Amino acid sequence: MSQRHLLALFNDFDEAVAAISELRAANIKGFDFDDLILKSPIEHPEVETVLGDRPIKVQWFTLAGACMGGLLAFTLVASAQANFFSQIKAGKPIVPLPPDFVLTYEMFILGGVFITILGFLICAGLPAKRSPLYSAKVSEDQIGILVKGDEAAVTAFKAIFTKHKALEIQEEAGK
Amino acid sequence: MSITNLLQNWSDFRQQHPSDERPHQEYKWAMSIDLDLCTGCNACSVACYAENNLPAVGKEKFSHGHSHHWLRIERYWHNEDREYADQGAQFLPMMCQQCEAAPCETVCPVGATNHTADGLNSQVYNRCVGSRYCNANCPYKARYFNWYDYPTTADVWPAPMEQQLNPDVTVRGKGVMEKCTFCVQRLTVAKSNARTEGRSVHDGEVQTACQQACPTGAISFGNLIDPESRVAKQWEKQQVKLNHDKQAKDAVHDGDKLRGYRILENLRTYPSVMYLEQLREGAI
Amino acid sequence: MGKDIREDIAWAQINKDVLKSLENPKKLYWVILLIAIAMVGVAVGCEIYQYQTGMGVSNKSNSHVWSLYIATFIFWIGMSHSGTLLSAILHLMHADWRKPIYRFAEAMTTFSLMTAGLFVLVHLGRLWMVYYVMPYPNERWVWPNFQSPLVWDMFAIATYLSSSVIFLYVGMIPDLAICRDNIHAGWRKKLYTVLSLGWEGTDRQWRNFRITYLTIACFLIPLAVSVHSIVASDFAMSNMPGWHVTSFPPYFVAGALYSGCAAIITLFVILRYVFKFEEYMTLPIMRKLVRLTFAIAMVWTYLNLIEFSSVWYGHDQTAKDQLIFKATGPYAPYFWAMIFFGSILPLLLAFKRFQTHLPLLFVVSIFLNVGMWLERWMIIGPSFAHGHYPWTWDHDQWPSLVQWGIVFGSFGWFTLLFMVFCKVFPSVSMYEVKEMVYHRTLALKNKPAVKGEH
Amino acid sequence: MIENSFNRRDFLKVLGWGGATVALSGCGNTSVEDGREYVTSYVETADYIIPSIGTYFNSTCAQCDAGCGIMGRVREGRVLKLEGNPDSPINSGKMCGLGQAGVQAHYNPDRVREPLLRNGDKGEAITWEKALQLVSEKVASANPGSVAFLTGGVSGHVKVLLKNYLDAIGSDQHYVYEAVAPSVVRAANKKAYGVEMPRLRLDRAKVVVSFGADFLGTWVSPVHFSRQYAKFRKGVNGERGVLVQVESKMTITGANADRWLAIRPGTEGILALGLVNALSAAGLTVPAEVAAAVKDYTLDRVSNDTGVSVEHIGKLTALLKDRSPSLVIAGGAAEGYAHGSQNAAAVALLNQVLGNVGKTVEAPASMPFPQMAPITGNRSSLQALNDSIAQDGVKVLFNCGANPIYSAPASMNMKESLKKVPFKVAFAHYMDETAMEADLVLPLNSSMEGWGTVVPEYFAEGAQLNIQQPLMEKLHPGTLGMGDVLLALLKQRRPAEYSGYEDYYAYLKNAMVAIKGALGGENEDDDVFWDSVLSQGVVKLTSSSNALVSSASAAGLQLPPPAVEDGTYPLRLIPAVTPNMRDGRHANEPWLQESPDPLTTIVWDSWVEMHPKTAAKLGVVEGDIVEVASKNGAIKGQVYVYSGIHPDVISVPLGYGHEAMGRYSKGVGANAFKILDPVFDQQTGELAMYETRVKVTKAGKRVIVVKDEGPAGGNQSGRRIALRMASGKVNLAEEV
Repeated sequence: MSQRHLLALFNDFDEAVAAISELRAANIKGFDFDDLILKSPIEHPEVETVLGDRPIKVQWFTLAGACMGGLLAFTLVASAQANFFSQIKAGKPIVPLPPDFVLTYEMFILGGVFITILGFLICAGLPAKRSPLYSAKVSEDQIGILVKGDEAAVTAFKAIFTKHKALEIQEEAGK
Repeated sequence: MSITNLLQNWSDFRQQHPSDERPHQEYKWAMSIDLDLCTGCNACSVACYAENNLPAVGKEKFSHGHSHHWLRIERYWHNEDREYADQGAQFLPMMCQQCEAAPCETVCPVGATNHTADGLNSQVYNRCVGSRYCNANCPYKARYFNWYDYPTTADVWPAPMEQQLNPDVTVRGKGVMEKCTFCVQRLTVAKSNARTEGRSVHDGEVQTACQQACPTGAISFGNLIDPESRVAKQWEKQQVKLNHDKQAKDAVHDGDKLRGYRILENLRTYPSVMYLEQLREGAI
Repeated sequence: MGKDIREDIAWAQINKDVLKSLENPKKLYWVILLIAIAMVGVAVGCEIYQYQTGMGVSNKSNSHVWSLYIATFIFWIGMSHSGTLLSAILHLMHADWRKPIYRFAEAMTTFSLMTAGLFVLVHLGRLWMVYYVMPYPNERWVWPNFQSPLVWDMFAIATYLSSSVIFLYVGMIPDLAICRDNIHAGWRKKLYTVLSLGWEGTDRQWRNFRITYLTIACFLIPLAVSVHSIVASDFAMSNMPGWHVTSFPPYFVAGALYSGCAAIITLFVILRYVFKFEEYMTLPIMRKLVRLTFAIAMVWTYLNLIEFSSVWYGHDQTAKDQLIFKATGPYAPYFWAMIFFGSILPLLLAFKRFQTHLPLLFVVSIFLNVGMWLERWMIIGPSFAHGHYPWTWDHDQWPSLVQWGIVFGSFGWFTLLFMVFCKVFPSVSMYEVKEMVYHRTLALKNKPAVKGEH
Repeated sequence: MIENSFNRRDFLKVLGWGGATVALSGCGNTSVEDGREYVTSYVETADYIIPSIGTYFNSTCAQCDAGCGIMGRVREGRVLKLEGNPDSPINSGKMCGLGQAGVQAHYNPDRVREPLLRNGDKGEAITWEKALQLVSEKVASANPGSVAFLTGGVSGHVKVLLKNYLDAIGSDQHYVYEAVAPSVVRAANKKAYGVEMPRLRLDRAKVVVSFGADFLGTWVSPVHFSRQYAKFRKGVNGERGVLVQVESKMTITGANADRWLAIRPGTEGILALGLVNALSAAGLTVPAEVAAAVKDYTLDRVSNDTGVSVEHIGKLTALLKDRSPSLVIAGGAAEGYAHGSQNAAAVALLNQVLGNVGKTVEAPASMPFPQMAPITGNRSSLQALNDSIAQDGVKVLFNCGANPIYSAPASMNMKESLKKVPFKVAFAHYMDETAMEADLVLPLNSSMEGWGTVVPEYFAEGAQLNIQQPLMEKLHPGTLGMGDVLLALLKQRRPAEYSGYEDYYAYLKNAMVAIKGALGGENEDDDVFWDSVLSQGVVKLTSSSNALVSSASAAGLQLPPPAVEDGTYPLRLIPAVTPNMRDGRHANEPWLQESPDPLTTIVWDSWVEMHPKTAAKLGVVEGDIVEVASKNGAIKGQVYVYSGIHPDVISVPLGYGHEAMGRYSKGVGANAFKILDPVFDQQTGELAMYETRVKVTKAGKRVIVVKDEGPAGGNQSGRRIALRMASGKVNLAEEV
């Protein structure tokens, strides 16, 4: 039984939210609510109330990255100094802590930033191929709802969407 | 491997170097200059030019402060108010003070200037990138920068003058910092000779060019570790301690009977050059 | 006061307006660009000459080894801090009004860092050996000297540059998507398609986007502070009288924010005019910006006083001489000019009627930066001229044309980068302006309009 | 030091190879290529030559007439640096800057490289054969008596050969000219002590009063005196010697004095006599005749005339009385006046009264070989030459080591009068002003290429004979040693006597070996003796020394009252002899130009020194370009203001302002010799150097004076850098 994709565009965010909550309420057969994707030109944290909160993991990357950066920096710097004896600086120990801490600090941040980006790309699934059901409108001013369901569900989807005056409903070409 | 090395010898690496509890092992080259004997005749300075391949930069460059006298004779007056400089001038030979805690060393980004095992403040020409931070941080301004490429500058060493260049001393190219080395090329020879004979360099065996030239013998140079060396005796006698920024003698009230002092000591640079105050007769 | 932005702008309109800035600009744009290129030309010429002949041509002396290069280096580093301030700090504080202007502020950060970096190179006596400063593994176990503040600089600036580039880019992804959707041909299409990483604005993307952006903002703030305090420690860590001052790091940071804000005002006016951003870079926003600048100016003034008075009150005679020399010696005119531009002139900004008077603000902001540049030069020049060792004082050391040429050119270089950026990337954050509008409409919906608005 | 036993010739061959390596590296040494030398490779070199290890050879410094022993460091056949020869009693291993710069004279790019014959106004290169041929023709054609030699101070075997050559051609015209030399003092000493230059023992003196003798910088034998000065300062059992310098313009010696007394120019003698008077008043036994002669020199009058305060005269008297032995020296400042001899005599009298003769003023060793003893130059000889030319008594003039056209005052008009000489031969190192005028220029070896013997003008201890030997192969094949040339000339004249000698080296060795008995080598084999002489570089001679006249006498002493001020030329010009430049013969050595003048720290230029008062009166400040005009010309210079000079005088250093010579000296500064007034010492006829009256006027521009001293000047502005304390506090005896 093949799955169908639908994208509905709404002018107004509230309409979109209403539509979503109705989709959720009316548990349409062959439609898993978690497959619903909201596409919006700006961020709408509010949707979490209807979508249910979905976990964020980026900060763990950050933590790991930062610690790694710091630790690596210190060991690199300290052991470099330790193995470069000609670099005795009068009046200072061969491995002086204050300067090394400065560098550790910098590298701590650098590591953090880099790995955070890595985390972001992984968690947000970027870079990605654009799905066929995408409208430039979404990046402009309209809210898009992308649903996935069985043949059977399609009519139900359409009903709800039109009810909430969707401006346009795109349907996946092909079966 | 580095990290194991780091962990095993951690306590060593955390040691201040050098310090009273960890003095220099075999050599600590030091100098003492008697300002009462210095007549300001410039022989030392010219000898330094001859020994260390210093360029004579010419009037125009000199006027821009590009002179290269590693050892410069400074002339001071003590008679601001009087009609005549009737107690004469005071001459002071100033060269790199080879500080024990040299401000220049810590700031060099590439570690081109370091502290050697025998207490010299070394300058590695081919490592230097010319950030000039060392000079910025040198309170004595005893470091000189190669603002131009003197070997290729007209009339600095026109043939056949370049034949005079001392093969033991690098001829510096443009963009590197340089300074007095205590004639390290001579020290190296003396040390290796001593080593082959299984002894350590004894006093007077090696002289710096300036010391050798000085007609009044105002400059004495030697190994501070060796208690028999003249320099060590002088420092001892004058109660000047190497790793101190205040000398105990300055506290006691008759400490002023001693002439020994080090310039800008209070900056905690621990210079290796001790000066002896100039004297003036009161009876005339 | 007026509103930061009209709530009734159609979102589509926002796209249109901003995207227009990516298309054919006014003639003025090209004029600016050409001037910038010419200036860069001058600098390149000077540098080649200096590289060939030796540092001597910049006319420094053995007792006066640093000069304009380092001063201007600090200046550009300082310039870079405002971007962070606006985007990161205000972002954390949810100050909505930053949204239309933070993008170019960040761009400014990035480009002034790139300019600053060049000065380090220009300053080196042996540019061709610059890689010695980097810690790269090698057979001889030779490493840079990690104790040197210059190496800290290297690390800090590298970190700061890469982080702020990333910050700029991440914040731009949704807008790049917009560009991708609205531009249908040419290399730009490809460029935006690649850079937007297939952004669709799905809830998942938005969610991670938010947290990421927030995290980096959090990192950026301490980073920015550390960068300029490390630059300050180049001086504070040395023993040069007049440098060895505890208050240097905060002093530098304040100065940095100060010159940064001033620069933003300048660019604000330019962009507003060149790209017709009146709708977005509105006068109320300018007013807020100006007030911020005024506040920082006062902080800077205060720190200045603190530094002088602590030197004056302290017992370090050499530092004291140094200060007196600055205020009375051959450098006095520049010193007092610095005080005037840095502390007196900004008082104008306290007056309401000036706060939105664009031509005046344009001029003033430029003079503020002149003052800040002078501040940096007053740190370098006089200190070397009058250091610890009287014999080597050098009071009439004056930078040669080569130095001036390179400094001059650096402004061209910055303008060049910035102008090109504004042509290729949206210099106003579209999605955030939309958010701004959106939140505003919500606010209006919830409460009736208060008197005095409109 | 090197071993005695090696073959000198091998050495030269090896040096030849050294030269060759240099030549191949394109350094312009062609001696091997044109087959003048043949090559010995390092593979079969003598065992004392080790690549990269410096070898030292002893020789003698030729930068001035003090005759310091030097030790040349030679590596790969190139002399790199000069050190003092520790065995030389004169400098005992030490050297001055001037001496150090000797290598730059040797390697100087502006040296004359081959014989030049005047052709129109440029010289064309000719061979030595041709040159010598030409010389012998000219000399032959000229009337024997009309061949003249103008030289600087000469001594040793060159002097002998020169003498012989003059005899051979039957001329007695040998003029020995030194632009700056203590000739008047010599004459006065001869009168007072019976010798020209007694041996001065600063090391024994407790007080030294120097009337302008710059013995630490430029006077007679500076390095030697500096050695003594060190002992003098350390003192016997810790009693530090006291130095008082009396002069109108501070010299480097004055700068080191415990008390520098700025005296009105020309009144040095008055002060000396005043001191004698004061001393006798203070109870010092003074011969009645002397006491009578000086009784008018009362404290007040002397103080009034000299401008030295009564207080200081009093203190000085006390010092001289209490601390004996003392030493009083008369130098340039005393002798430079029309009554210079009188001044010097007065000073000598003071010495005798103080009973220093025999204690700190000793009889010098006498030279056992008078024919080699140095002839000391003076300025009157140039006058004599001038006169002889005027009566055209000179047809052929050989000039060697003197540069009269540069250093003679304009009033003598040397350039013009030399034009009267039909054929002028210049033995030249540089194309200096005089060489430019010559008809034939014969390039000389540098002192590091040639052979020779030198007898110092001033013996530190006993008499000594210094060896000068090549430290390396000739740089320029076209140069010859003075000795070789003279020998060649003599061969033309007395072939029977001299044709036996292949070259000057052969002659010299032969001559030395001939007298080896007197040189302390009587029972040594010739070669062993010769080698040891070469390796030592100094031969100490057994010599007697006759006692000095110590009886004080004021006979014939009358000093003029202080000079009255000249309205149009209000100031006196003191031509300063500086340690770097001396009389300017070494101006083309960049080290000397670049090493700052000790007192003003000025480099690469001359200057006009004046007292702040004078500057204020003239309304000039440092850096102003002023014109210094005397009756005989004017020069321009930059003003330098400081308080080490008497307000009645200004001072311009000598040695600058060359119009020829080379790239480092030409056009640098102004030549103060030119404007000297033709005033002469009444007794000796020497040019009185300090008698020139000048007026100073602003000449417009102001420049930044190029000097090492910064804007702070000699002020330490509160930093503890150069410290000074009262000598009473320390006990030098305790010091190490």
